[in-house]
Amino acid sequence: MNALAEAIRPEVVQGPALWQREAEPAGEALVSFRQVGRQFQAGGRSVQALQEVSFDIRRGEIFGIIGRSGAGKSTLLRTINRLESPGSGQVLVAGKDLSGLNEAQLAQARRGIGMIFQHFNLLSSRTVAQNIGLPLKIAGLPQAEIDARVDSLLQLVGLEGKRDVYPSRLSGGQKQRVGIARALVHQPELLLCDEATSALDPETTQSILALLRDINRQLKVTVVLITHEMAVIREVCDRVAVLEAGKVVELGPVWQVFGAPQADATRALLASLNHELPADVAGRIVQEPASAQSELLLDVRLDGVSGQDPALGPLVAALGPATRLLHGGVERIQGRAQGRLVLACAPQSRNRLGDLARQLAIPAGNIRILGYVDHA
Amino acid sequence: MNALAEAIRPEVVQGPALWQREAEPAGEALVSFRQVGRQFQAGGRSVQALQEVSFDIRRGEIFGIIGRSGAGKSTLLRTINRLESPGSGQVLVAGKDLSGLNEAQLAQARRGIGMIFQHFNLLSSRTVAQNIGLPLKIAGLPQAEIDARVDSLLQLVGLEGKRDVYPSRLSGGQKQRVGIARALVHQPELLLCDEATSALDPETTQSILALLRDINRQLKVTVVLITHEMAVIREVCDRVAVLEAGKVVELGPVWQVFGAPQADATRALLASLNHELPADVAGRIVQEPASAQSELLLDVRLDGVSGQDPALGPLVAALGPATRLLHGGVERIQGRAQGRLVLACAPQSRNRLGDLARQLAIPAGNIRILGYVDHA
Amino acid sequence: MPDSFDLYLTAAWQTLQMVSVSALVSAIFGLALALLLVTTGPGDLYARPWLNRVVGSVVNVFRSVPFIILLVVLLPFTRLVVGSTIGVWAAVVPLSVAGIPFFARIAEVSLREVDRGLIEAVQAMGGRKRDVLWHVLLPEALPGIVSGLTITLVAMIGSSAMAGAVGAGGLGDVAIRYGYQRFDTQVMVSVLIGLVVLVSVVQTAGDVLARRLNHRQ
Amino acid sequence: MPDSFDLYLTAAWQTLQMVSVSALVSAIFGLALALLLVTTGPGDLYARPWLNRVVGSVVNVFRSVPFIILLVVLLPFTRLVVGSTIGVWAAVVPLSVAGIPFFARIAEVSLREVDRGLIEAVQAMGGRKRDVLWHVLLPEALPGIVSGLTITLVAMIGSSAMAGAVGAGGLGDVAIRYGYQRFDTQVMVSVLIGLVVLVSVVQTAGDVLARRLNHRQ
Amino acid sequence: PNGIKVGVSSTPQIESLQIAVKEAKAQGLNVELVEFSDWNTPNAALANGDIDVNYFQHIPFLENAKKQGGYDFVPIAPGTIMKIGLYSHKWKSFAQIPVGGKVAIAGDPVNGGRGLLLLEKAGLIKLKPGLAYKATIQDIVANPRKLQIVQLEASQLARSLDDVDLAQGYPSFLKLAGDNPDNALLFDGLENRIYALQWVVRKQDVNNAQIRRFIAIYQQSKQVRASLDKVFGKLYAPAWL
Ligand SMILES: Nc1ncnc2c1ncn2[C@@H]1O[C@H](COP(=O)(O)OP(=O)(O)OP(=O)(O)O)[C@@H](O)[C@H]1O
Ligand SMILES: Nc1ncnc2c1ncn2[C@@H]1O[C@H](COP(=O)(O)OP(=O)(O)OP(=O)(O)O)[C@@H](O)[C@H]1O
Ligand SMILES: [Mg+2]
Ligand SMILES: [Mg+2]
Repeated sequence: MNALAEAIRPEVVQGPALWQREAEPAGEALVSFRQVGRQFQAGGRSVQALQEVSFDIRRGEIFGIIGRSGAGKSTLLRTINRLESPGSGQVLVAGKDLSGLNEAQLAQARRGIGMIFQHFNLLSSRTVAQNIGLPLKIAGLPQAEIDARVDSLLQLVGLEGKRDVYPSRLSGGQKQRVGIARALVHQPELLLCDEATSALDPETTQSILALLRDINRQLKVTVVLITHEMAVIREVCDRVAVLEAGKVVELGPVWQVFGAPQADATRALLASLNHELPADVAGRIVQEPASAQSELLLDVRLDGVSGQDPALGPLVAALGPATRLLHGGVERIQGRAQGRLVLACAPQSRNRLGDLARQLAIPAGNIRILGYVDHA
Repeated sequence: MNALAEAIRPEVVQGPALWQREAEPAGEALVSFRQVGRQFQAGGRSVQALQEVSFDIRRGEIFGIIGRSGAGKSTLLRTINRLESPGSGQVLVAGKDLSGLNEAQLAQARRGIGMIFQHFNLLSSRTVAQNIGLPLKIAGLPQAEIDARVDSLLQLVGLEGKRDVYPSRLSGGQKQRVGIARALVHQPELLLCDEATSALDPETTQSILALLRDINRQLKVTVVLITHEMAVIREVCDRVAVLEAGKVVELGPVWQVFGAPQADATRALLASLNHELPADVAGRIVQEPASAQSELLLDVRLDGVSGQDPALGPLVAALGPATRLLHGGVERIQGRAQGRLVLACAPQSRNRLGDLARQLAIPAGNIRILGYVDHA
Repeated sequence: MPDSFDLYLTAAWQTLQMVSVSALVSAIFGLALALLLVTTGPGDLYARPWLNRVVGSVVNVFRSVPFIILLVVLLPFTRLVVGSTIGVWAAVVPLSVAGIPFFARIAEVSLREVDRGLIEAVQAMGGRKRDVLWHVLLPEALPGIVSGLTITLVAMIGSSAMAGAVGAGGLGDVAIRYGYQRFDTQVMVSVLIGLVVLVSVVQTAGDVLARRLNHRQ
Repeated sequence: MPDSFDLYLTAAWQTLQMVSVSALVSAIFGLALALLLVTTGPGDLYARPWLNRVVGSVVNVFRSVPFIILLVVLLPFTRLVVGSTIGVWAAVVPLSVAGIPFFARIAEVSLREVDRGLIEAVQAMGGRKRDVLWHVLLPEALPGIVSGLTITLVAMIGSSAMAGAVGAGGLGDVAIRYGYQRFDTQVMVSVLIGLVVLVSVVQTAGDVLARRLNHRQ
Repeated sequence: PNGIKVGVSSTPQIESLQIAVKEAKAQGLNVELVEFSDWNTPNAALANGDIDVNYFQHIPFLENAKKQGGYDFVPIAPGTIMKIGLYSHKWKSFAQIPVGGKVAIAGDPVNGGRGLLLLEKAGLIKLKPGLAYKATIQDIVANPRKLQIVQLEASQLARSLDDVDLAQGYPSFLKLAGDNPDNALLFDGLENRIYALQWVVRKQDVNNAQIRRFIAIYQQSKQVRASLDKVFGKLYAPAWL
């Protein structure tokens, strides 16, 4: 993904390989929300879209915002570049309250902030290339330079063939990629992404995520990212905030929030990631062993706190050689193995669960007995 | 999710529990594509959006369509209800070519087909309730009945509070849910979903998927579903087609296509699902063992063909008790365990891989040596 | 020269009558014509290119004739419709005949702005063409149509001055006869103030209504 | 009675001159006014509610005055601008003065249709207000504006008939003089055919251009 | 400068004027006719110096224009004088006109006054005394038959005959409209000289030789007279004779 470095800021040398990166020290705040509130009127009711939101986004991090549909994520993001003005409270960007700026200053400040919109917001009257080049045109760059940058971004998002096509002629994912390219073209210091990959296939999503990670690491771009794809958060974010009904209900490093979610909202959001019990297994569970062939079903949650990868030897030693992995697995988040294993084992292993917890270095509470199934 | 049965067709009794369901016999074709082609002109080039597409969608199945952005998925879906007319070839719905119908007949046929649009397409001049009720209004139902149905659907998609709000006042996910409710309100026999959950959080996505599964099972609604979320395909689809540059490059039961993808496009799409090597591991791999503490890294792919769940005993027996699960896991697709395990084990286990393959009942080719890592 | 307030009141009443009736007629038939124009073009909903060209040409013909001439040319038709060629009702006929194609062209612009995706949505749910007209084109274009009707109304108030030529009276006619032709600046200014008030009321009402009806943002 | 083809040619040329110049002036100033109207309302881009009300009122005033009166009231201004009160150029002034507020109201409708999300996009990329005007409002509304200009042009061809009051001639004036005042149906019909052709050409060209410029669907 | 501009209104007289222009040209005098379709602008244009002389108004109209517009104009020669009449398609005599009948008169100030005077002469109404042609509808003091008086534009009067019981009419328009202009129930005769059209100039041009020469050509040309006779028959008189 060095293409980006070339495309955007040729002078930057390549950063260290990604995996070598250490957890960064708590950095300086780039965005600070201070008691931010926002209320809307609609259909005769008032909706409190944001409520006493207070937290910081640090310079250089990739910050995720998740939450249920309608939780206020987009509204919060939009207060950062003041497309939405907070009804109460303050939003500081680099220590400054943008509400105090005049038009020219606000525009100048916004030039340092890129935004990818949930609904793309492409200009229908401009071709793909013209849409992407617009921020540069507005900034007054010469056309030759604009063309060069636009071309390399087109390549980066895989739309070389659609250069002179109008947005109405694009597929959903193609539109989204135009929106991404447009948000990147003016080398923002801060990038706001509102569901920037929702319309993209997994492969393209991966390449866009790699791109985001790249500009984050190499160009020190701070990224704020709303997404419904927990895998995306897991893969690229440093910290994540969980919004629920306009309030921040959880905030922390991704491995912590994902590994040991505290709020109900978080748990609900992560449910799918946590490998919910598949229907074919769930349907067969009974509370007492039905026969001699019955197996004990265990749910083992690895929260990554110990930092250890689950060793299978002790596991088999504790549960017996007939132990089968029915479902679940391990994901690595920020270098920590997290996940959930649904195991089937001999019913008598029931007595050795404390042992198992010790072996795997997890709290005993992380092991749950689901019941018994007949080994078909 | 019985709410739906009440909401939509009160007379239908509840079907069998989901997990009891058997693989259905190859059913009758509800939608048949016959050599379908479609070409667009844009920006001076011509784009072959569809090319010789020929396959059937069976009555009663949930059929997934996946493919890269711009592959032609939306175009294909739109030929089913003839929002797009195929440039060449035929699309038959219930054996009939809709192109031969007059206006009234086409409208009648479309009343049996629900559609959820990629871009929602909500009428800005109508409130949420009016948008949802529109198909019924068009069908001439009395207002009281419309209201009743709309209310139960509003509840189903969790938008009771937004009944009289106009779409411009909704968040992205709320809009999408209105689109979903609208597509369901007139009890279609065939439901076309174009990225119907892309803007939804995982929890809402789950409930919508459960809803789809429910109407599929209980009301025998055939569902055609485009999505970029492979997990969605895995969870609800019976069969899946993979489109690439307008052509169908792979088609089959989900467990087969996902378990043993044949086409490059499929593999690329599934890459993320297949638990690509996490960066922190990938960065540490070397080709030769560096020291005595080095571990062998194995990539074991379970394709579900054998139908067996991986037993951990034999695995440990083959690879040694120090074996650790670094990454990956098992997913159950249509009752079959599939997935990929990245294991770290003693270097000398290298000689016992054939044994391992036998034990796990997988082809030897499914086990790949990734290299060595130092056990930090 | 008129010394009574009555003159103004009568004139205002005549203008209101002429314009409101003509506007109503123009709104209905103009909108119908606009729908015809928008839906019968090649590739459109009803795709009758031939009809489209005929309707377009008829609209063009009526828009080509200067109003004062139209007034005269229509006299036999006017007599047929309202039984007389003089008076308020006689003015309504040419005002409407001029207003219909004018408003049709204006409404056409707003109707063309409607997002095709919405039309598809209604078609996909089994809507017939009339449903598309009724549930998509008209309601979605409504704010623009209301603004267009406002423009038409104001233009009609202007044209109604000329309709004074057929003895319909009205504010504009008074302005021309008393103010303009008799150089009576005082009367003219008074009448013009009346016209300005009328136009402002119409414009403001139209603006407010259009804003109310617009739920797009 | 004119027996020569010359009469028609001269008249057509006069109409073309009057209308094209007036249309150009109206397009420029009308569009500027429309932008003012659209952007200065409360809560809008430039939010100057006071200015907005003043501009709106001025537009209303000019739209309230019947064209024939405007023509005469403007005579001193006309002389100031073009140095004469008769002829084609003298007609251009009142035609423009009437055309500007008319077109402003029409363009206003199209400008108001522009999706707010697009304005936000340009603001978010650091666009200033003028960038929003230049890169969003104008280009996105352009198809509608072109259609609106077409309507204005055709209306202006109609009004130019009255420009005979200042001896400017033109097709419409010939129609009035010969047809209306001299009851010469033959000349009138010939002239009307010319007008129909002119209007049809303008309308067709406007339609084609608007369609070309519309990349929305 | 060589040549003059003459402002005229569009009337059927235009042909006779064009003939005069041709004759003047033959004699080396360039005359340009500027045709106005309105009765206000020719005076404004004259005041502004855009034309040198106009020929479309009679004395009452001129007096009114001078007073209201502040013009310093002088009528230097008379032109034609037209009869006007009261016409009806429905009735043969004034006595037949029903109570509440509709009567159309000209909408412009001066001709409207002339029409009212004619109605008074016919015994249908009574006007405030002493106003003469300045009378308006408001000055009607007695209207025993409760006639509804409708004001129309001059050329429109001829087109309204089918819809009214009685209309003031200009013979020239009636003739052009295909009616017989001689069938008036009552004429306002040619003796009323103040209704003769006037050649009007700015005060400083009273002695302008070119203007005078053109007027002379017009007044003396046989072809001009022939043309006028053809259009107006007996319903006009040359007031300069
Ligand atoms: N312009 C508006 N007027 C009224 N209500 C609004 C408006 N914009 C947002 N809301 C409401 O505020 C709440 C938060 O909206 P927001 O768009 O921030 O949600 P979100 O978290 O981004 O949801 P999603 O994931 O569905 O996009 C929602 O309930 C929404 O209906
Ligand atoms: N109206 C159109 N005019 C021109 N080209 C079009 C049009 N609609 C679609 N295309 C092109 O056809 C191809 C297929 O488009 P389609 O919308 O079917 O893709 P898709 O598979 O749905 O992609 P996505 O996942 O991004 O929504 C794309 O390359 C697109 O650019
Ligand atoms: Mg959102
Ligand atoms: Mg698509």
